[in-house]
Parts: sequence; C-alpha cells; structure tokens
Amino acid sequence: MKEELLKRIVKTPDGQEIEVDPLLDYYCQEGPTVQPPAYTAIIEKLFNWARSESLWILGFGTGCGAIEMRPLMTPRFDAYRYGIQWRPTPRQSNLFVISGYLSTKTLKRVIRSYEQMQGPKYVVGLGSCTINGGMYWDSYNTIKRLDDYLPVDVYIAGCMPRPEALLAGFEELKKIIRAGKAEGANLYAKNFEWYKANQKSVIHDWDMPDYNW
Amino acid sequence: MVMQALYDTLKQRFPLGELTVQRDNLAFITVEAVRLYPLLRYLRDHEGFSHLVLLTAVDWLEDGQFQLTYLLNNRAKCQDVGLRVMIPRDKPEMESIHDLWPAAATYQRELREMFGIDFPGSPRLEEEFILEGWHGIPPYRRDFDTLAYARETFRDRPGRETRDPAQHMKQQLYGDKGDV
Amino acid sequence: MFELDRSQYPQKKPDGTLDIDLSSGKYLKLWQGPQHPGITGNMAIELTVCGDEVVEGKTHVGYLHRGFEKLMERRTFMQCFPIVCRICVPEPDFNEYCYAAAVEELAGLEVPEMANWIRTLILEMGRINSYLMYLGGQAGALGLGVIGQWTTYVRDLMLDRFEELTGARIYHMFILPGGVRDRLPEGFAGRMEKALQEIESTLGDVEKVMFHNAVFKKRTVGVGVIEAGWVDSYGITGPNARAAGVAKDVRKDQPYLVYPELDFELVTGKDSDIYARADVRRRDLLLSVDLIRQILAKMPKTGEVMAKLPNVLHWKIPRGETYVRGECSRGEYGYYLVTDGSGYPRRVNVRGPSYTHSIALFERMVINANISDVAALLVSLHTYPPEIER
Amino acid sequence: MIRDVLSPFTAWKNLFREPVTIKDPLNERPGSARYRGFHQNDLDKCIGCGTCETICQNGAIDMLPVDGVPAKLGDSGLRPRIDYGRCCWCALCVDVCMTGSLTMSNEYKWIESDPDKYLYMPGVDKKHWDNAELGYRRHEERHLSPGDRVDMPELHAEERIGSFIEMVKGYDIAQAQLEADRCVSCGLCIASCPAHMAIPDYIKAVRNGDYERGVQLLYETNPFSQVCGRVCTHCCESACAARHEGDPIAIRWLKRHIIDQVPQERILQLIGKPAAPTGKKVAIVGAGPAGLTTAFDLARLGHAVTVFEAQAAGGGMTRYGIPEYRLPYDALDRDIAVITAMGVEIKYNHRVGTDISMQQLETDYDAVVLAIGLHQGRSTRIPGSDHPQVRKAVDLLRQITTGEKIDVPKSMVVIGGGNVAMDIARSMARLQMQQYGEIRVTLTALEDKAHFLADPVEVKESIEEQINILDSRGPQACVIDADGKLLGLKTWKVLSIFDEDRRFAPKYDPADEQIHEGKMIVEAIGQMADVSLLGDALTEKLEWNRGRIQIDPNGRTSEHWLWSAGDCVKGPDVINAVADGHRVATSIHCVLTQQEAKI
Repeated sequence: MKEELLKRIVKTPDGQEIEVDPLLDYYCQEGPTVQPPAYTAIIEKLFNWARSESLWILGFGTGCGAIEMRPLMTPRFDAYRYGIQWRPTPRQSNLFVISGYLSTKTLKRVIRSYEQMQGPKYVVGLGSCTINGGMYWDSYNTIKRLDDYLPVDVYIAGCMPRPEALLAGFEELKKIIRAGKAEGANLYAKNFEWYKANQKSVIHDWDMPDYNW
Repeated sequence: MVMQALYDTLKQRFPLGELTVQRDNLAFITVEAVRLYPLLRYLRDHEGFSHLVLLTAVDWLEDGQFQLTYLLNNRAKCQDVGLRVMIPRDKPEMESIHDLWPAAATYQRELREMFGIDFPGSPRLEEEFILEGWHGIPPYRRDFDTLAYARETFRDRPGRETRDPAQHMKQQLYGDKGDV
Repeated sequence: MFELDRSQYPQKKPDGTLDIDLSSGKYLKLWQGPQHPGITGNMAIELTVCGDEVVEGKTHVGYLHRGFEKLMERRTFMQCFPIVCRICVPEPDFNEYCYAAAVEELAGLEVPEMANWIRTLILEMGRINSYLMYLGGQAGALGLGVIGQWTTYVRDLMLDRFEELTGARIYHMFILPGGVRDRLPEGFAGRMEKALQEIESTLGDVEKVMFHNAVFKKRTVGVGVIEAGWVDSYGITGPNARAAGVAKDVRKDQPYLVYPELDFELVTGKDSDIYARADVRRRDLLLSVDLIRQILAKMPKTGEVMAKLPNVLHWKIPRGETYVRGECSRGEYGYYLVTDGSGYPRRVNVRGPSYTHSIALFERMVINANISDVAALLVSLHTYPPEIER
Repeated sequence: MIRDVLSPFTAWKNLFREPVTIKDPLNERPGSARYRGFHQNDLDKCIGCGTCETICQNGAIDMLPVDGVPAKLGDSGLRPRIDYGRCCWCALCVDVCMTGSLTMSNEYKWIESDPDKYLYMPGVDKKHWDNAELGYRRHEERHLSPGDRVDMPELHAEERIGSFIEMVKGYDIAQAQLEADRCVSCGLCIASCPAHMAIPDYIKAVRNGDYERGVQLLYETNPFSQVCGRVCTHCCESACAARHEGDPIAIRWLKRHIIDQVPQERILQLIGKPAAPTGKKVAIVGAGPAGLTTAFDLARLGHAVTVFEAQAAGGGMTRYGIPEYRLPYDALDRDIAVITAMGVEIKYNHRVGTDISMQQLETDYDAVVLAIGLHQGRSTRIPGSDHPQVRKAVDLLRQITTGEKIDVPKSMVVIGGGNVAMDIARSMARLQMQQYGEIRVTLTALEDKAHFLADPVEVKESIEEQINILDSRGPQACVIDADGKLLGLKTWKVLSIFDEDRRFAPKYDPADEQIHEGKMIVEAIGQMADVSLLGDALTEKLEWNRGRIQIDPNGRTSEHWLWSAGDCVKGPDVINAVADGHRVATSIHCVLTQQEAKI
C-alpha cells in the first residue's frame, strides 16, 4: 500500500496531533443504492429523452480506441451536434467510453472514475478487447470481459471502431436510454457484491475503499 | 571490416568473447560480466559510443542463463555495438550502469520487474514500474506461461468451441466403420 | 522582471537524495493523470510541489501494458505482424516497418524495390499524422484549442488516404515481412496532392496563430530547455535532440528504405526550449510533405510488392539477433529481435523514443518547473505512452 | 511583438469558409474499396480446411459444422465462425484462404447490447454486407499462399523409352523440404486416403528432416510405403486444399522421399519387434498388398502367419501388373523384406487348390484370408478375339515380369483407356524400341480424352513415348486375313457410352470406321478374380454378390473362418488393398482374441 494511504499521526497547524486513516476518513463508507424512477411515466420519459440528448463523455482515454475520439469531437465529425461532448472530470460526465483493452492497472482507475460519475450513467465498450479480450486474449495484464467488472450498455465492434461506428454506437445508446433500458448504474448497485468480487479477483493490491463516491 | 577493427582495438585492452558482425555498422560482442562496466566506460569515453540505445535481456531458459544486451551507438560514425553478457539464471544480478547513463536506471527498473534481474545500487529499483500488485514469476521469463495465467485469472466468454477438420471428417465419414 | 529563487527547497540530504518530508506541510503531492486533461494519453505523473514549483516528479507508466514482447514469443513470425502496430497508436507504421525489416534481415529476404518506396511513403504519411496530433496537443496544453480542431481535420484527410491505400484508418497492417500488401490505388497521387495542399495551407494558419502568438511565445520560449549535455546521458533522439542543435536523424545517418534517393536537409533548431521543439516539428512536417511529393514523383510505376515467402504457417528463421531502427516522429524507433531457429521469435524488444524521453528525461526536466508548465513540458517531449510500456 | 499580438487574429478568416463538417457521417461514409470490414464467406467455395483458424493469432476463429453442408471428400463440412470479441481485422485469414472464399466487406458498423451476439459465421448468418462489392480481397498474386509444386525430376522420354529403368528420380532433400513446406496441415486428405494415413504428420516430419519419425508414421498405417510412394493412386491429392488454386501437394512423392531417406536396416529397427506369440495360426492366400498387409498386422500382434503364393515372388499385381519403370522390383522387395522380418512366412510357388486345398487350410488354421487379386483379363468378345495373337494385358505384363520370351510384334493395338492399357502400351513400346528401334503402338479407348480412366500423367507420358492414342473408338472386330494372320483392329467412332439410366450401352457411328494396323491386339479392358481355387463345395457354400464373394464391412465372408480382402473383393487399387488388409487383420485379431477370452 502506498505511503500516503497508511494510517498515521498528523500534526495540525495549531500543534495538535491527530490520527488519520485515509481509507476510512477520506471517503464515504456508503455503498451505491438503486435509484428507482422517481416520477410518473410521462415525466420519466421526458427525462430519458433529455438524458439521451446530453451524453457527456468522460475524457479518459483508457486504450487505443481513444485516438478515434479526437476526430469525433472536432469539426469533421462534430459529435457536439448530436448532444455528445467531452468533459475532463467524472463529476460532470454520465458516459464512460472504455476505449478498448483495460490493463488491470487501468481497470483500477476506471472503477474509481466510474464510481465517481453521476447517475444515471452509461458505459460503452469499444472494440473487440472489451467483448472477449480481443487480440490480447492471452495477455497476463488485460481483462477479457468488461461486463465482469462494469455494467456495459452498448458494445461497438471493430479494432478499432471508426468515428462513424462510434457515432452509430452512441445513437444506439440514445435509443436504449429513451426506452428506459439503460439501467447500468442500478445494475451495478444491485449486484455490487458480485462486481466487487470480480474486480478484486484481478486487482491484486486493492488499496482503495470499496466504493469511491 | 570496420567492426572487426573496433573489435581488435578493444581486444588489446579487454578480454573479449565472440564477435558477431550482423551488418557493416552493427556487431555483437560477448563479454564477461565483470568486464562490462570498464568496457562500457571505455566505449563511451574513448570510442565515441556515447548513446545507450537500449538495455534488455533474453532468457535462455534451456541454458540456465540470462543474456543482457547493451546496445551502444556511435552517433558520429553511425555504428552500433551490442554487448552480450551472460549471467546465471539462478543468481540474476548485474552491476548497475546508471552512473554512466542516468537513463539506464529506467531500463534496469524494467528488467528487475519483468525478468527479476537485480542491479544493486540502481535507483528506485524496488518501486513498481509497469505492473501493479504483481506476485509470482516475473512475466518476461520463459517459464511464465501467459496464456495459462490469463485463463486462470480472467474469464473467457463462453460459447466458443471448435472442431479439427480431420477429426470431424473421420467422425462423419469413416470413423464408425471399424477403422484401425 | 523579478526572478524567483527556485532552488531553496528541498534541501539535499547528505546522501544526495532530496529531503522531502510530506508531513512538514511545505510540500504537496499532486497527481496528474491517468484521468487528467493535462496528460498525453494514459499515463500519470506524480508531482511533489512546493508552492507552485515542482520539486520532484515521477512518471508512472504501465496503464497500457499488454505484454507485447511476451505475446510475440508465442506467435509465429507472420502472426506477430498484426499485433506490432498496436504498440504505438498514433504512429503504428514504424512498428510494422521495424519488425518487418528485422525479420527480413534475419531470414535473408530481399524486399522488392516497389515495396520499399511504398513503405517510405507510408512512414512519411504516418509522420505527418503524428506531428499534426502533436501540434494540436501542444497548442491545447496552453489553451489554444483551435489549433487542435484544425490539425485533427487535416489529419483526418491523411487518414482517408491511409484508408484507401491500406484498408484501415489507424491500424494499417500494410507493411508485412516480405514487402507490402498492395500497390497504390488508381489516382492516389492526385488525391494525396490535394490533401497535402490542405495540410500546407492549414500549417500556414497554424504558424500565424500559434507560432506568431505573443501568449504562446511567452509560455514556451526559454521554458523547458534541454541542455546539450543531456542528449547522450538521457538517450535523447529525434526532434528533441535536433531542437537542441544535435543534427541527428536516422534517415540521414543510417539511411534505410529509399531515403538515399530522396533529396532533403535535416531540420534543426538551437534554443532547445518548448518553442524550438514545436518549431522543429512544424518544419519537419513540411519536410515530410515535400518527401511525399518526391516519393510519388520518383517511385516506379510497376513492380512486385512482396518477396516470395516460405509457407507462413510454419516459417522458421535461423538463430540470430539484430537491431533495426528508423526515425519516427519522436526519434529513434528500434526493434531488437532475437531468433533461435524455431518458428517463433525468441525475444523482441521494442525501443520507443518515449521510453527515455518521458521517464528519465522528463523527471529531470520537471524539477523546478512551474506547475502550469508541466502539461506543456510533457507534451513538448512528444511522448506516446503505449510505446513506453508496450 | 506587435505582429505576435495581431497575427493570431487571422484565424477569423475561417468565419468565411465552408464548414468541413460531414453532413451525415452515419450514412455518407462507406468504407474504401480495400477496407477491411466485416467478413464474407462463400459457403460453396469454402472447403472448411481451417487454415484461417490456424493463422489467426487472436484465436478468433472456430471451425463448426453447418446444417446443409455435409462433410465430403475434400470438404470437411466445417465453416469458420469468427468471434468479433477477438478479431482484429488483420485479414491474414483472407490472405491465407486456400480457395479465396473468405473475404472482407467494406461495412464497419455493428452495435450490440448483448456481447454474446458477436459470434459470427460469415455466409451462414445473413447480413446486409454479404454481397458487398467493395472490401478487402486476397491479392491476386496470393502473397501468403503456398507456392507452386516442386517439379519431380524425371527421365526424359528419349532417355527412358529404351529401357525399364525407373523414370521418376525422386526428390532430393531440398526439393522435398520445399514441397513439404507448401502443406498447410489441414488434414482434409486423411479422409480420402483409404488407409487414412497420417499425411500432415509425415509431411511435417519431412519439413523437420525427421525421417525416422516419418517412417514410424508410415508404418502405422501402411507397410507398402515403397510401393505406395511410387504407384499409389493418391486419392489424397485430389482432396488436397492446395488443389483449388494450383497443384496439390505431391503427397505420394513425399512418402517415397521419406522411405528413400532411411536405410533398410534402420527401418527394421524403427518398426520394432512383434508382440509375444499368441499361439493362433492364420493362413493367407495371395502375397499381394492386401494379403501381406493383413499378414504384417497379424504377425505384429503375435499371430503365426503363413502366406501361400502361387507365383515365385511376392507383391501380387504390384509386381506382375505394374511395369518395372514405374515400380522397380527391388523397391517392392524391400517392402516385402520388412514384412517377412516381422515373422511372416511366405510359401512361394504354392498354388492353393492345386498344392493345398482350402479345406486343408480351414482345418489347419484358425482363420484364412483370401486375397487373390484380379489376375484374369476380361475379353471384349468381338469377332476374332479368340485369335492367338489377341492377348490379355495382365497375362502379357506377367510374362514381362517373369522374363518369359515374348514375340514382340512390330506393330500392335491396345484396347482400353485405363492405367493397365497405358502400362502395357508403354511396356510393349519399350520392348519394340529395344528390338526394332522404333515404336508402333496404337491405343484405342472408348472414352473421349476428357473422360479417360487413366491417370492424366500416364496419358501425357504415353504420348511423350510416341504411343498413338485414339479416343472415342469402339472396337468392332479383329481383322484377320485368309491365312489366319492378324492384320489389325476395326473400330467405329463412339457416340455415347452410357444410356439414360447410366447403364453401359455404347452407341457407335458405323460411318466413321477405321482399321488400325497391328500384328498383335492387347485387350486391357478390366480384370476378374480367378476363383477356381475355392473348389465347388466352398463356391456353393459362399454367398456371392455380382460375381464377387459377399463380405461384411470387416471383410468376413459368410463362412466364419474365411475373410477376403483386396482387389478380388474391392476392385483394383493398391492403397485400397492395404486399407482392406488392415480392416481384415483387425477383424481377425478381434475374433481370435475373443475366442481366447471365451476359453
């Protein structure tokens, strides 16, 4: 475990000595909860439409597929007109695009970022690697099935998928959201134990709280 | 020819092993581990081989040895010389050269992590470099089976099966007819 | 202008290491990445700052580690060909070329001339792509977002050319051991010329908006200087070295493919700061545009594109070892290949220029830098994380 | 400085520029002509060889059976299914495809919520890109496909025509390795080989230069490798995946190469010793490939085997039917020597029915195998075919082998278009050359050139040896003059051979009549078994099927002690006879050991 995560005594500016246990003190210990639809069907529908038309993607290029995101967010393909934009922080995003393979080291950061995102949140798996390991099927350092660790709404085939295919994937995701079927965040809360067990089975030095909210 | 001349010059100062001239401007020379450091310093300071191109290892599992390859480049003459050092696999330890080239410390960190070769004195050797939370055999060693590890650690998606054409034809066409 | 004395913290311990006591309250640990807009790709830097001054920086890599060098040891020589390009995403072709050249050298294959011309063309096209991405990133790191919008668009024009030539936008998988997959499509040169003109015109705008820009100059001139003495100690190659006045380029020093038949001068700089590096890359990009024109004009119209290969399903290569290098947009890209007479490589080591640039060199350069310059500094070294950790 | 402040404002000029944005990126952007998009597979062209699966470094391809695509010779009936959770679209599978059936379209959009749906069988799972015109195709120069067949060094027609020296020289090591390198190890050939030899494995042994392993593999399924390496009908090569776009792998020549490389003594060592004696005795009638294969297998298993052979040497039809220039006798002798070394006793010049009766064999032995081959020639029964100068091909060939004096005619006509007809024509041509220095052999066949029964290579070589081959000629009569001297053969042009029901009923055009000059006419239109040795009582007892002894799938006749194998029950073919021998040996061994268990 990293030095800064260890339990330690800290001297405050006024000279007091207090004990700090970062994992317990810095994070909320609550787990995620299932969020049932809060409104009547017609309002929920309106909300879903609004959600589908504002896909804010977390700018975290986890793998090679990230390179095709740049053309998408620039004038040629101009995803902004589809209500899609990129945000630098998880707090402002509701869509996580896993751009290809995930090494176990990145998976750990991906879980943290995902858990910090606002619900309702969606995950798009990009390319073969997220489906069944892709060309890294025999690698010791990449996960093979993204859906073991995060709830995935849509997969886009390709290695890597082109911007047009990405766009088609986002359009598909919009349909799913409008239909009220993009329940990833709730699925994650419901099966939290299962997801955690899977995550911990591949991340060998788990030095963070179980839920990074 | 040029590389042979260099070899002959070096040979007057250092006991050297085998020379393999791969191209006009690339040769590999085998040296003993204890001779490496002075040889590198000599090449750097007196022969113009000032650029450490790479430092890597090859696992000769069958021979019980690691081969360390130090590739040096002479920028002015556009020549490369690779120094091969064989070290025993059961005691993988080598003198650090980070004081000759600061960049070598990174290579040594990687070798430590991926091959389990120790370079006493090299900075930040104990820190994790590429892997995180890795226990077990260093992955670049030949006796580490990456496929077996992946199968054991990660779940493959079910639904995959395949048939061998010859076996399938046997079963379909002649297998049940009391073949030998 | 008043100069801040940036060397009072931290003091050195007698053994030479820095005396950084986190609980003293003087220092703060700051992570940049892996999920951070001020980072190139998926990597992280761990900064220890004192005020707005960085006193120590550590590069963390491995987020993209897939173990290529291991995976290649269990793939046949032809099976390795599709996976090598994944080692460096923005400029994959050097992997294909260096791997192919190393295999050809050890297997004793003679590559047809036509294939060499097409290889050179592809490598130069890839270089343009890579530089365009860099220019957008460098400007973006200093808040000049519009440059990235322009360069990404013209880069896409080049990707269209890649698509019609190789059948894919990013991972071209076109240069395979023995040659290349196909000849140029009908009318390729004309469409390429159009794209080149668009790129040139965009670069003119970039020059006006980015290089003749008071803000950009203020932020980059004199910042992030690489001292000449570091070039050898830190294994610096490519534009990073050329901007420091070290006129080294594999294309000239150990000419490969058809570079001896092309007419060009090395692009060098002298100030060795962020601005100089950006400028060297911009001019190098224009050189590549010129080289592509030369290639298309000089290349033969017909000819074989593949050497006769043995059956690729059980291709064995005799025992040997070699190192093959090329000059990619970031510097010296090389493959060290060891074979043992079997059908699989014994060992492959990929030497990406980012390896030394983004770790040893960056960690040295970031000391005493201002936090706000860190992103620009990192981008100016032009590093691609996947080639560091493979 | 001022310039640096103002210059960036030039960016405003873009306000007056056309936008570069693509209006409808979802529909306006088809992949390029070479785009490596989703796969297509032409199911009819695909042969299920699995080469795509072998080359795939991602382990993305499975070979699976498909409804409506049965396994048949040369087609495994399997088709590739690609896991798009693995594929990287490198197109190596397309490049190595042996038939060019696998291609790629220029389509690239495929979205799913359920990741399990990405198992995709191109051609079977219908997709809108199945007929896409654009997309990646294998290069017409087939860069990654195996190269051309290595030519077999042979004696030229002029060199070989005057003698019976073996005309095929055999590959040297470099040639053999080059040829073996072409094999993609798909294994489609195994099913088409009657003996189901481990062909890909022994070709691999050639590649690796491990000839001893090769010999072991050969002897697992075939004790007649010298023979089969030279004269096998090589059904395997007609099922070879390489045949679709080029010549098949020279499997037969590679087999011969293996056996040529290992000295006889070493072969004997490699095969090992027979099992401990079982005390069971088996008699085999006929020392041809079927009989000797049965003998070899049974002897290896420890049974005491005695072979009765009417002729003075073993090999049966391979010795007495196949000319020496195709199969030298010493090669055959080496095969037989290995078999006798296994403890098989061969009694030459023992004609069953004359020297010993079937009844005697029945009482003296635990099992008897009838492997008597087809040594009686059929006759055309045209007028004049009973003339003494009208001969049967099998009889003549036997005479040539035994060295009997033959009155070689200056000119002759052969009737028949099969391999035996070619053999006798070419043998007689050699004798004519030796005796007269010129060749005058005419060969008339019922079939037209496109449907010749003989191996195309045989036809080609016969023509090289100046044999006058006439197709579509139906023999009508042997022309005999008043003195009873044979003058030649009268033939009519053949219009058709079979009637609507595919029955043999040739139609001729009498207007197109020719007389072919010949002092001798040889009938080479087929052979039958000489079953007189059975004796009346046994003939009566046995069940028959269209003139052949009725056998069950294991080669056992209606008599529990009697098996029959080889040409006499299965028609003429060496490798079939070998396969039959194995089958019968297995059956006998099974029966004998079961008897043991009962006691």
